[in-house]
Formats: sequence, C-alpha cells, structure tokens
Amino acid sequence: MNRTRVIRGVIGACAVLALAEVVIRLGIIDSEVIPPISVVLLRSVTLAGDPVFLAGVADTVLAWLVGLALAVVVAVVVGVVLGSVPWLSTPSRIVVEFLRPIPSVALIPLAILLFGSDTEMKISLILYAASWPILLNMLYALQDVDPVAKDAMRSFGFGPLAVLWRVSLPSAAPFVATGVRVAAGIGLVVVVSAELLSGGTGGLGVFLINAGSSGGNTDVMLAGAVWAGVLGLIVNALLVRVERGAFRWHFARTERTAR
Amino acid sequence: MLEIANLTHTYGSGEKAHRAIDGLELSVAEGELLCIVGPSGCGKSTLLRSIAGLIKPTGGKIEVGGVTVRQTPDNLAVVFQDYSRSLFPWMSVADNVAMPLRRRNMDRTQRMKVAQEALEQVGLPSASGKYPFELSGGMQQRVAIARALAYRPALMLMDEPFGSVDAQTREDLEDLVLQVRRSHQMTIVLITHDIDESVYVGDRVVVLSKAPSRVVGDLRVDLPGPRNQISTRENPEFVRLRAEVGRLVRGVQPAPVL
Amino acid sequence: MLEIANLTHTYGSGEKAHRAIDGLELSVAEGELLCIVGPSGCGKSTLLRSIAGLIKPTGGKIEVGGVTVRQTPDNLAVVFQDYSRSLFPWMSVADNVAMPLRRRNMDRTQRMKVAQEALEQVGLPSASGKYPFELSGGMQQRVAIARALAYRPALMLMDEPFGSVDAQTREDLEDLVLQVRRSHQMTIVLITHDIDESVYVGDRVVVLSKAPSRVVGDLRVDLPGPRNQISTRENPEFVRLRAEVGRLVRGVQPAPVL
Amino acid sequence: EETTTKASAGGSTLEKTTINIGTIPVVDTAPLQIAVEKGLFKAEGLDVKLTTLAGGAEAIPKLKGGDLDVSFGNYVSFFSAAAKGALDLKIVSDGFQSAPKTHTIMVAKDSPIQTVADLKGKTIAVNTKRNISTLLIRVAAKANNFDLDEDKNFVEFPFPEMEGVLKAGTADAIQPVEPFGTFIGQNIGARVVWDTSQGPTADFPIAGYAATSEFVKANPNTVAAFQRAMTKAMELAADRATVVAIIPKYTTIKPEAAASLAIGGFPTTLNATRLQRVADTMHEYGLLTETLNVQDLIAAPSGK
Amino acid sequence: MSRVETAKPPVPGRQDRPASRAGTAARGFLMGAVSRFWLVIVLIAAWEVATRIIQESYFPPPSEIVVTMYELWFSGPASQLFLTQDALDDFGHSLYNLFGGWILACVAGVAIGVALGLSRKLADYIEPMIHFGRAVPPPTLISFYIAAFQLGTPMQVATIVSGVIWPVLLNTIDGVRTVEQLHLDSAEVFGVRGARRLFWVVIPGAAPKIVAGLRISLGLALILMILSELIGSTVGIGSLLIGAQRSFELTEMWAGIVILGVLGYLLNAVFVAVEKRALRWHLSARGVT
Ligand SMILES: Nc1ncnc2c1ncn2[C@@H]1O[C@H](COP(=O)(O)OP(=O)(O)OP(=O)(O)O)[C@@H](O)[C@H]1O
Ligand SMILES: Nc1ncnc2c1ncn2[C@@H]1O[C@H](COP(=O)(O)OP(=O)(O)OP(=O)(O)O)[C@@H](O)[C@H]1O
Ligand SMILES: [Mg+2]
Ligand SMILES: [Mg+2]
Repeated sequence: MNRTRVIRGVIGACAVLALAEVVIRLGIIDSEVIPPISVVLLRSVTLAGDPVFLAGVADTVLAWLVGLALAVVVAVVVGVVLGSVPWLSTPSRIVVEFLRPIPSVALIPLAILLFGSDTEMKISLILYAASWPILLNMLYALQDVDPVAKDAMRSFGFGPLAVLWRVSLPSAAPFVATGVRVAAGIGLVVVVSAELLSGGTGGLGVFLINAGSSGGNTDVMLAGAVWAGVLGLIVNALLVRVERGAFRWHFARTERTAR
Repeated sequence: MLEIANLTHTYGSGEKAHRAIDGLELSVAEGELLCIVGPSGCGKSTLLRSIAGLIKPTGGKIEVGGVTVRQTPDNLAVVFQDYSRSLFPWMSVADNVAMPLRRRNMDRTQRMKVAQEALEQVGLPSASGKYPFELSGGMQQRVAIARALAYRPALMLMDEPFGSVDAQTREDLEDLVLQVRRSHQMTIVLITHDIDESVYVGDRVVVLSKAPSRVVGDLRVDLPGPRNQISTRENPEFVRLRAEVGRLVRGVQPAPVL
Repeated sequence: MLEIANLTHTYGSGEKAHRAIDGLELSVAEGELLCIVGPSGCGKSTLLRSIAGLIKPTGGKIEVGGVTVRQTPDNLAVVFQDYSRSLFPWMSVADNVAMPLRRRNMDRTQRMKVAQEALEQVGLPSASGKYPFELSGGMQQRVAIARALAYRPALMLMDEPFGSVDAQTREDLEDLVLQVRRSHQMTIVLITHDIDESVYVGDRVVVLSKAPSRVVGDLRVDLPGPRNQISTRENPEFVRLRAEVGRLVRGVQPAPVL
Repeated sequence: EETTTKASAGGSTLEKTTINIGTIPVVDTAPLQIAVEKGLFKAEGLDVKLTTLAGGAEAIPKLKGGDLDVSFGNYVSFFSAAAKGALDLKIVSDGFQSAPKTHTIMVAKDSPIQTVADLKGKTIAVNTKRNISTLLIRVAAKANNFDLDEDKNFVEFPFPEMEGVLKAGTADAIQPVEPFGTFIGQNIGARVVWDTSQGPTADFPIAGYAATSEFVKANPNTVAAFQRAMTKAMELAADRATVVAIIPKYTTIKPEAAASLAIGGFPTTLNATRLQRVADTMHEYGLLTETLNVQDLIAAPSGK
Repeated sequence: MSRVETAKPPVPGRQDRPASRAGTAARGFLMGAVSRFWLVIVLIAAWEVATRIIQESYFPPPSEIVVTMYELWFSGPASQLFLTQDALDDFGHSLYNLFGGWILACVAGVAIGVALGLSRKLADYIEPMIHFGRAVPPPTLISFYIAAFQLGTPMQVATIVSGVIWPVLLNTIDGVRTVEQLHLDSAEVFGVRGARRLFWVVIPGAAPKIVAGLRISLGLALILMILSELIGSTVGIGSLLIGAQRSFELTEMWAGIVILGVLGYLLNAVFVAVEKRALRWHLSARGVT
C-alpha cells in the first residue's frame, strides 16, 4: 500500500521532470536562459557533497523548524482566544485582518532592526508569515464543530473551556494540521527568500547569493530551488505521518472518500 | 425537582418564525420518571434542550431543583435523539463513556472501571476499545445511554433513547433504566414514540399537542412495581392506560397523511 | 430481483477483524417487500450497504436484476439509518428531495412538483423551503423517506425508516409504503426492529442471527391485502406470525443484559 | 562579543576587538578580503567576522540594530539614509571607485539600441533602484538630453539574472557590474553601449564602508585600527595581480576568468571633496531633496 | 470578520427584538461600533505613544503616516474621488494583478484540488510534486520567470498564482477528502454521479474548507503582489513600498504597509460578506450567526 504510493510518487516526479526537460530542450521555454533539468539535477547532486552548502541548509532548516513550531503555538493560542472569548474576538479580528496582508518582505528591515541575530530575524519572519494559515484554518474548523457534540459536552455541566479543550479543539485538529502543512511550505519560502533578499551569516539563501557571485550560475540557483522543494517534500511527509498517527479516527472515517 | 411555567419557544423571527412551544406548564417531582409522547415535530426535543439549558426559550421559566435554568443545571445528563453525532469521534467508546466522569473526581482507573460496567449493562461488553464509527447504529445509541447512566445524574433527560435497538434489547434497556432509577434516585424525563413503552416505564405520561405544543394529557401510571415485561404488560390497568394514551395521541394528530 | 449467495463481510483485519456477516444466503423476488429483523449490531446495515454497492463485501456474491453488484446498481434508493447525516445541509428540504430526480429527465418545475407531492405524502406539506437543520428528528427522517419515494426506484432499501416518528405517523407511513409499492411495482427491503411492523408490511420476514449473521428464520406472510391497520392486526394469522417472529428473534439473542 | 580586550597593536587600547562587517561577494570588496587573507586586521588586534549582504540597503538596519559594526555599501544608499535620518552614520573608509568597463550599460548582441540616445523610453534592468546604478544611467541619459524616470524606466533584477534578462528580452538594457559585465559580454556577446565611467561620472566614487556615529564615537581606537588595516589593504589592491588572486577565493569566479575582469580603483584615502560629487549628483537628480555636506559624514583616519 | 464563535448556544431571540426607540437604536449602533473597534483604537493610541517616546526613524508615529498617506494618495481632485494620479496608477496596477492572479489561482487550485481529492490514485502520482513545488521560494526561480514570462503583468500574475495557489489546493484536497461519507453514499445510491455529484455534493460539502483556503490565499495574494513588484516591476504599491525602502523614505514605506493593511481589511470584509451569503446553510446549521 505504502510502497505503491511511493512508487507512484516517483513515477509522477519522473514524468514531470521528463516533461520539463523536453519543454526546455525543445526551446518552448527559452532554453538559453535556463539550463535543462538534467543539468540542474546533476548540480543538485553535487551540491549535496558540499559541506558549505550543507551547513547553509542546516541553518535554514533550524530557523524554519523553530519558526514553524512557534507559529503553531502562537496561532493555536490566538485561535483559541479568538474562537472563545467573544468580547475580544470581534475587535481582534479587525487587527488580524489588518496585519495579515502585510508582506514579511516589507518587514525585513524592521525585523533586522528589532531582532539582533540573523536567526532570530528569520524566525520572526517565519512566525509572522506562517501563523496565518494555521490561525484561519483553526477559526474555520472551530466553526465547523458539530453543535450536537458540543451540546453533549455542555449537557454534562462542562464549562466553555472544557468544551473548547475536549470537543472543539480535537474536532478542529485535523484541519488545523492541514493548516500547519500549508504553513510549513510558506515558512520555507519565507526563510529562503529572506536570506536571498537580505543576506546574513548562513543559510541556503546566503549560499545561493555567494554562488551567484560570478554570474552565469543559474543552475546553482535552480539547484537551490530543487533542494528547497525536497526539504518541503520531506517535512510534508513527516507531518502527514504525524497526522495519520494522531488522527486515526479521522482518517479511518474518511478513507473511503477518495477512490 | 423540575418546574416549567408558561414555557414558550419560537425559532427564527419575522416571516420564518416558527412557534414550537406555546405556554407549556409542567412539573416533575423528585425521583419521578416522566414520559413525554407527542406527534413528530411538536417540540419535544425543544423542550428537552430548554430544560438542559442548551437553548434559551423565548418565554417562560424553567426551574431545576429550585434554581432557574440559565445555563446547564448541574448533575444532569442527556441522551440526545441524534445520538450518533453526540458521541465524540476522536475518542474510543470507553473514553466517550468515561469523559463526563472527569467531573466526578475519579481517577482514570476508576473512570475506566465505571465506563466498562456501564457498557456491560447496555450489552456492549467488548466495545470499549472501538471507535464510535466502528459500531452499528443501535450500538452507538447504547453507548450514548451508557454514558448518561455511568454519570449517575440527579436529572436524566432521554430523547427517544431506544429508537434504534431491537425489541429484545429495548426491553432490557427499559428494565435497566428502571433499575438504575430505583437504585440511584434519579429523576428522569424520557421522550418516546412508543406508547406501550411510555406506560411501561413511566410513573406519569404527558401527551403533547402538535406544534405549537401544549400539554393535552397528563396521566398518572399506577402500576405495581417492580415492573415486569410480561406481567406488567398483561395488567388490565396497563392495557387501559395504553389505550388512553393512544387515544390522546391520535386526538392531537394532524389530518392523516396521504 | 435480488440474489445473495454466501455473503461474508469482515471489517478490519488482523486482531481487530470483526466478522459481521457469515455466509448469508437470501433471494428476493421482483415486487416483493422483504422485512429483515435481527438483533442490534448483527449486520443488517452492513447487508444493506453491500446490496447498495457502498461496501465491497469480503466474500460471496450479490446480484441485482441479474447483474452482479460491483458499483451501486441503477434505479435504487436507500433510506439510511443515520438519516440526519444523509440529508444535504446546504440544500432546502425540497431541493434535497428533488435532487435525485435530476437523473429522471425532469425539468425544474416538474422536479419541484414531484418533491412537493412526496413531502405532502409524508406529512410535511410546508417544510419544502426549510433547511434540514430546521426540522425535528422525525421530520428529517420523513424527508429522507420522501426523497426515496419521489425517486420511484425499482429497488428500495430502507434501514429502520420509521424509527423516529410517532405511532400514528408511523402507521401512516407504513401504509404509504405499501401503497406506493403496489402502484409502482417496487421491490423493497426494509430493516426494522418492530416485529409487528415487519409482519404488517412484509410479504416475507427474514430473521438474522446475532453477528456474524446468518438467516435463522424466513417466514412468508400470508395475510390478505390490501392491509389495514386495524383489521390486519386483528387477524389471527398476524398474531401467530408476530409471535413466531418474536420467538425467532429472542432465540438468537445474546444473554440478557444486566 | 562586547568584551573589551586590551590589545595593543597600535599602541592604544581597542574598545572592541571583534567587529562584524557586512560585505557583498563582488569585486568591489576585494581589499576587505585581502585584509582578512593577509592578516591585516589580525595585526591590528581585530577579529573580523564577515556577513554576506544581498544589497546595500540591508546594511542600514543591520548597522542600526547593532547586527553589524561596519558595513560595505554604496554611497547613494548611505547618503540617502543619512539625509533621511534613517541612520546617523559615518563613512569610515572609502571602498571602490569606477573605472572604465566597471559600470557599463549593455544590450543584447542583436539589439537595435546603438547609443545611449536609443535608450529613451526603454526599460533597463538594474540591481537596485534609487541607488548608484540608476544614478549613473540617468547621468548618462542627461548628457544625451533626455530623462529617465526612476520608477518607470528601471526594473530590478539581481546581477546573476541579468544575462537571462537580456537573452529573453525581458528588459532592453542592463547595467551590470564586474564580474557580470565581462562574463555577459563573453557568454552572449552583449554589447556595451555606454561606459558610465566617463564624462561627469568618470572615476566616480561607488562604495565605501560605514559605521554608526555612535560606534565611531564609542570605539575611536577600534575604528582607527580598522582604517589602518583597510588603508594597507587598499594599497595592496593597487596591484592588479593581488586582486585577481583573491577574487576566486571569496566568489565562485574561476581564477582564469578573474584575470579578464575590469577592476576599478581602490582609493587609499577618504576624501570628502571626492565624495561630495556623489552627494551633489544625487541632489541634482532628486535623490536628495537638500544638499548634503559630506564632510559631516566622514570619520577620517586621524593617524595618517 | 464578525462571526463570533461563542461557547454559549445562539440566542435566537436577540435579533428579533425590535429597537423600540430611535435613541436605543443609535445607542445600540454606537455600542456596536465601540465593541468592535475599541481594540483598534487602543492599539493605535499605544502605537502613537510608543513611537513618540522611542523617536526612532524606522518607526514613525501613525499620525505622520496618515499625513503621508493623505499626501501620497488621497489629496486628489474630487473628480477622481480624491485619489491622486499616483494612487490611481499604483492601486490600479496592483489591484489588477492581484485579482487576476488570485482568481486564476483559486480556479486552478479548486479544480486541481477537487481532482486530487477525489482520486487517490491521481493524488499518489501528483501530490509529491505539489509538496515539492510549494516549498520552492519564488526568488530562486527568477531565471525561470525571465525565460517563461514577459515583464509586467504576465510575470507578476505568474508570481502571484504560483504563491497563492497552495492553500487553496491543500484545503480543497482536505475538504474533498473529508466530505461526510453519508452524503457521498446518498449521492451514490441515487445515481448522482459525475458532474452532478461534483457540483451538488462534493463542492458544497467541501465548501467551508475551500473557503478557508480562499481566504488565506486572498491575504497571501496581497503579499505576493508586493513580492511580484519587487522584481521586474515599474509601478504599483509594492514598487512604491520597495522604492521608499531603498531611498529610506521610511514614513512612505509605512504608508505602503498601512495601505496594504487597510486594503487587506477591506478585501476581507467583502469576502466575508459574500461568504456569509454563500455559506448561510453552514453557518446557521452550526449555530454561528
Ligand atoms: N434550529 C431550528 N430552527 C428552526 N426551526 C426549528 C429548529 N429546530 C426545530 N425547529 C422546529 O421546531 C419544531 C419542533 O422541533 P423539535 O425538534 O422540538 O420536535 P420534536 O417534538 O422533537 O419532534 P421529533 O419527534 O420528530 O423529534 C419543528 O417543527 C421544527 O421544524
Ligand atoms: N466501519 C466499521 N468498522 C468496523 N466494524 C464495523 C464498522 N461498521 C460496522 N461494524 C461492526 O459490524 C457489525 C454490524 O454492524 P451493522 O451496522 O451492520 O449492524 P446493524 O445490524 O445495522 O445494527 P443496528 O440494528 O444496531 O443498526 C457491528 O458489530 C459493528 O460493530
Ligand atoms: Mg425530537
Ligand atoms: Mg444498522
């Protein structure tokens, strides 16, 4: 079961790569500007043996994971408050909606100023950008909780907090988890972009800036893209694993939907 | 125990307003088992939810144990008509049953023991480790009953609690409720569509009119206890009461369908 | 019409495996109304879902109209046990009922007319504009019945279709089903827990054992038609059959609860 | 890092021995790399940590936030920041000045654009807008009697992407710096339509090293030590071979390629009059609303 | 966003009590406004005070930001609704790209998401590539954009689409996979299949989750609009914001940030209003009013 899935994934990836190679080789996309995928892939492989590159990736991944973890905590806490404290929720939603569309890119100088170290700056940007999908999915999921289940809880005399903790949150959890996976992708994009746009002492993006210092190195940049994608893929797979373990009830119930 | 005065509830407003209950008066004594029967859609579940403080009726007053109901009264348990949605899908059956016991200052072992006992009482000794979706409809309904029974509330509200189980199990559950009520001094309000059942388990049967509902009949059931599925149902008084309730229910029916 | 041979279904696998149906054999003739009774959790709904092609049984064979069931057979309707979850919450009641009629090449006006008629037949003439959540449990169940009836399927599967309605409405719905069956040549498989009901509406009553379920009784109901709620139920043959079914059901019961 | 060690390299006490310096991996920063490589900072008792910047603008908040003590950056960014009050800074060392072929305007081989005048109304790719690049091009345009709009005629692309930009025809012209200019010329035969290091912008000061006034004031000895090291490095950088040798060590440029690059000047003195040219040009082109007295922004070495 | 998820049951009687007197109505309105906006007011006041105390050029006080915003954008002639020419250029261009990109992403995201949600097999083949793709940072792909798209709107719309499609896609997949089983079964037994099943059952059933995705992506679209104007653009709010950042016009930069916030708030308000109509069944069935 799981094996077929992996095999299919590999087939899919190969198909996409082959297609991209053909598109570039045939010049459908300007082949002078970007190198063929095979070249990029080769370069990605050689990069994996470069200790400087690996150190950069380690820096990036560290900031990413810490930022994501913080984002989950912050978003869940804010989500709980917004979803359960009525007098605070309406007014704070305005603030949330105001803050949400502000791009982290615009905040880079401010973040640089406010946070001493490079890593802190990156973490703060991830936190800012990655919280929103989790928060919004959570608010929608809280809305989607079966009222009969909540009533059942309430009828036994449990207070609003217990209802929240024991009914609303568990029932919202699977969708929040989807939000976390969305956020993971956004977080990686933000951290590498921030490194590329503002530099720093270490990280995948900084490695790419240095690599681009001689020009004509599009393949390195694209190889960086490949590695970012691979990291995203791995973390997504891990998160799905965790989800499947934690929400067995959910997946068992919904397994049949997709045929 | 339970005092309802001039209860009125209207769903929605403006054109779509629907008056479900209209000036309903009812009182239930401590330890009594009251059965409520009435046509489908008349407002029985609405009444139950009002007593449980789950909806705020638009008019009138409900007192439980002398206290006006604003939120859910303490020491209450409800078996919902929509039992399958009232179970928590992320918890095993045992956890579902044990959940309310957290309010009873029991440690986990105790809770699990009580839950297992309750599950055995409803005929599900081996369901504890399963998830609700792995059970049949009737089994889910019994889990909901077990959850309410294990909680040992002072006031138990049951909305068609035996609708999805077979005849034999139904009788067993009726007897179970009677027995638990006896041994734990519960007050029970039980909604049912089965007229025989209402007379068999009830100390009193209240018949509601079609919506907007009012009380159209209030019969005291004077049958010797403890009741017995065979002898009680053969008792002439039982037969008389059953016919009486039937007449009342039919009397309030809308024009026959078709 | 319906041929079931050596049907077996096991849920899950390994340690948690649960065999719900074990080598069940059953055949239903064209135009027949078959009632199935059996203890709670014995596998009735599983059987129904297998016939409807909603689950793939782990063994055996089902044929509907001579064709082996792989996907859902054409011209089928089901009233689910969990009726409230089977209605579409985003559609009005009328749309819910009219929705399957899109396959019947009707235009919107016709569909709405048929839906309204079906709703009137089940005693809900004024519910069409409402959403399902605005209805009581029994009303939702009747909407589910109306949806199936309006569709006029060749084969209708009903899983405890009258469990949430009051006694009077139940009788009316029983008669409605009989009448529709007569006038439209439907084959109906009806699961019920009410033994009286099974004998009253059925041409045949099949009793299932507890899980893993097999057929333990198969009774032909030879009562004069058209049936009538009063005279039929007074017929000595009815009384005999009822007792017979009751005995069969009790015979397969697990040890009494408590 | 804030520890003040008594190191007596220049005879005086250094207030701060570890300094963080922001740099960009381009030819312009060769002297800084030479200073590191040859141990010039060490000799002054300085422990230098280098941080890669993506562009000059990020230097300002990093200096302000204390992330960097000294940073490489272009004068246009430094002067705007100072004039707009974004940062109270001092230039502590000159860095780089243009020379023939270091800052050119290039077009594709088969482009119809032959002279600067043909750039009128065209789109030109620059690394950063409102910065030295656009200024140089606008000066060139002005010399040909037309104006280029800071927003409408320029688009931002990173230097490494400029080759692609020309190839794909995304922009009509590009303004690369070395090494990109040379490589793009070699790779795709791009033509230079204008060398900006001529006329009003000949030998134009491009970039230098800045610190906050606060830092300069609090760490006079450290700054002096830095300046001494840099001056020596600048002197060494006057020898083209030294520069060519260091370039492959901090960029990905191959040694043989480094030899073909155009290399600008590395001024050994920090001269206010020269830098004033930049400020005045900025003022003329509206990048500064008022004139700026560069003398106030200079922390000239006291020792020499 | 005014829906309040209260832990208490809905109070149906509250909204049907007519305001007896005009005074009550006015007071009610005022109370409503206060209960809605008090936090905003408090925060702005705190911001003003804090920025005035720290006197930091990177953090100008909001009052100055508002003045700059007025000068930049809202001091135009009445014939242009008081918008300046700059405002018309910047907003027009940015919003055009924003909506173009967002709508394209939504359509594509929902379409692909539904397909992958419905077919496990298809998902097995394609999903890994999706999780790969969504982790690729746009700046690393500049050369690809240069090769594939023209400068200006095409490149920018492509950037926006490639950034905002993911939440729509993932939420749609999740939504479709978790449609109530019994709804699908009901459709199945009544022979509702193919397009009908898709439009009448699957999409409405997944709608609440899809809508959450659309809403996340709307905010993200604004962000990507800025990112897309960062590289290879000549006009637009993002271009202005970055220009201001580059030339250290910090108040102008903040004006850009604030206008984005305001825009985001307004877009969201419109979105919620539309959503409330479209998902009325869902909200009222869930007791959220
Ligand atoms: N949320 C709601 N919004 C609007 N109307 C409602 C709502 N809930 C119930 N009603 C209406 O109120 C009336 C009473 O409903 P209720 O559920 O109390 O009936 P009931 O007596 O429990 O019926 P049943 O025996 O069928 O369960 C019904 O006519 C129903 O349509
Ligand atoms: N999804 C499932 N996973 C595992 N076991 C299941 C599942 N669905 C049903 N079962 C088991 O299969 C058996 C038969 O279930 P089914 O729903 O067919 O019973 P039923 O005869 O319809 O009972 P009821 O009268 O209570 O509705 C039960 O013991 C139940 O626990
Ligand atoms: Mg009810
Ligand atoms: Mg069943």
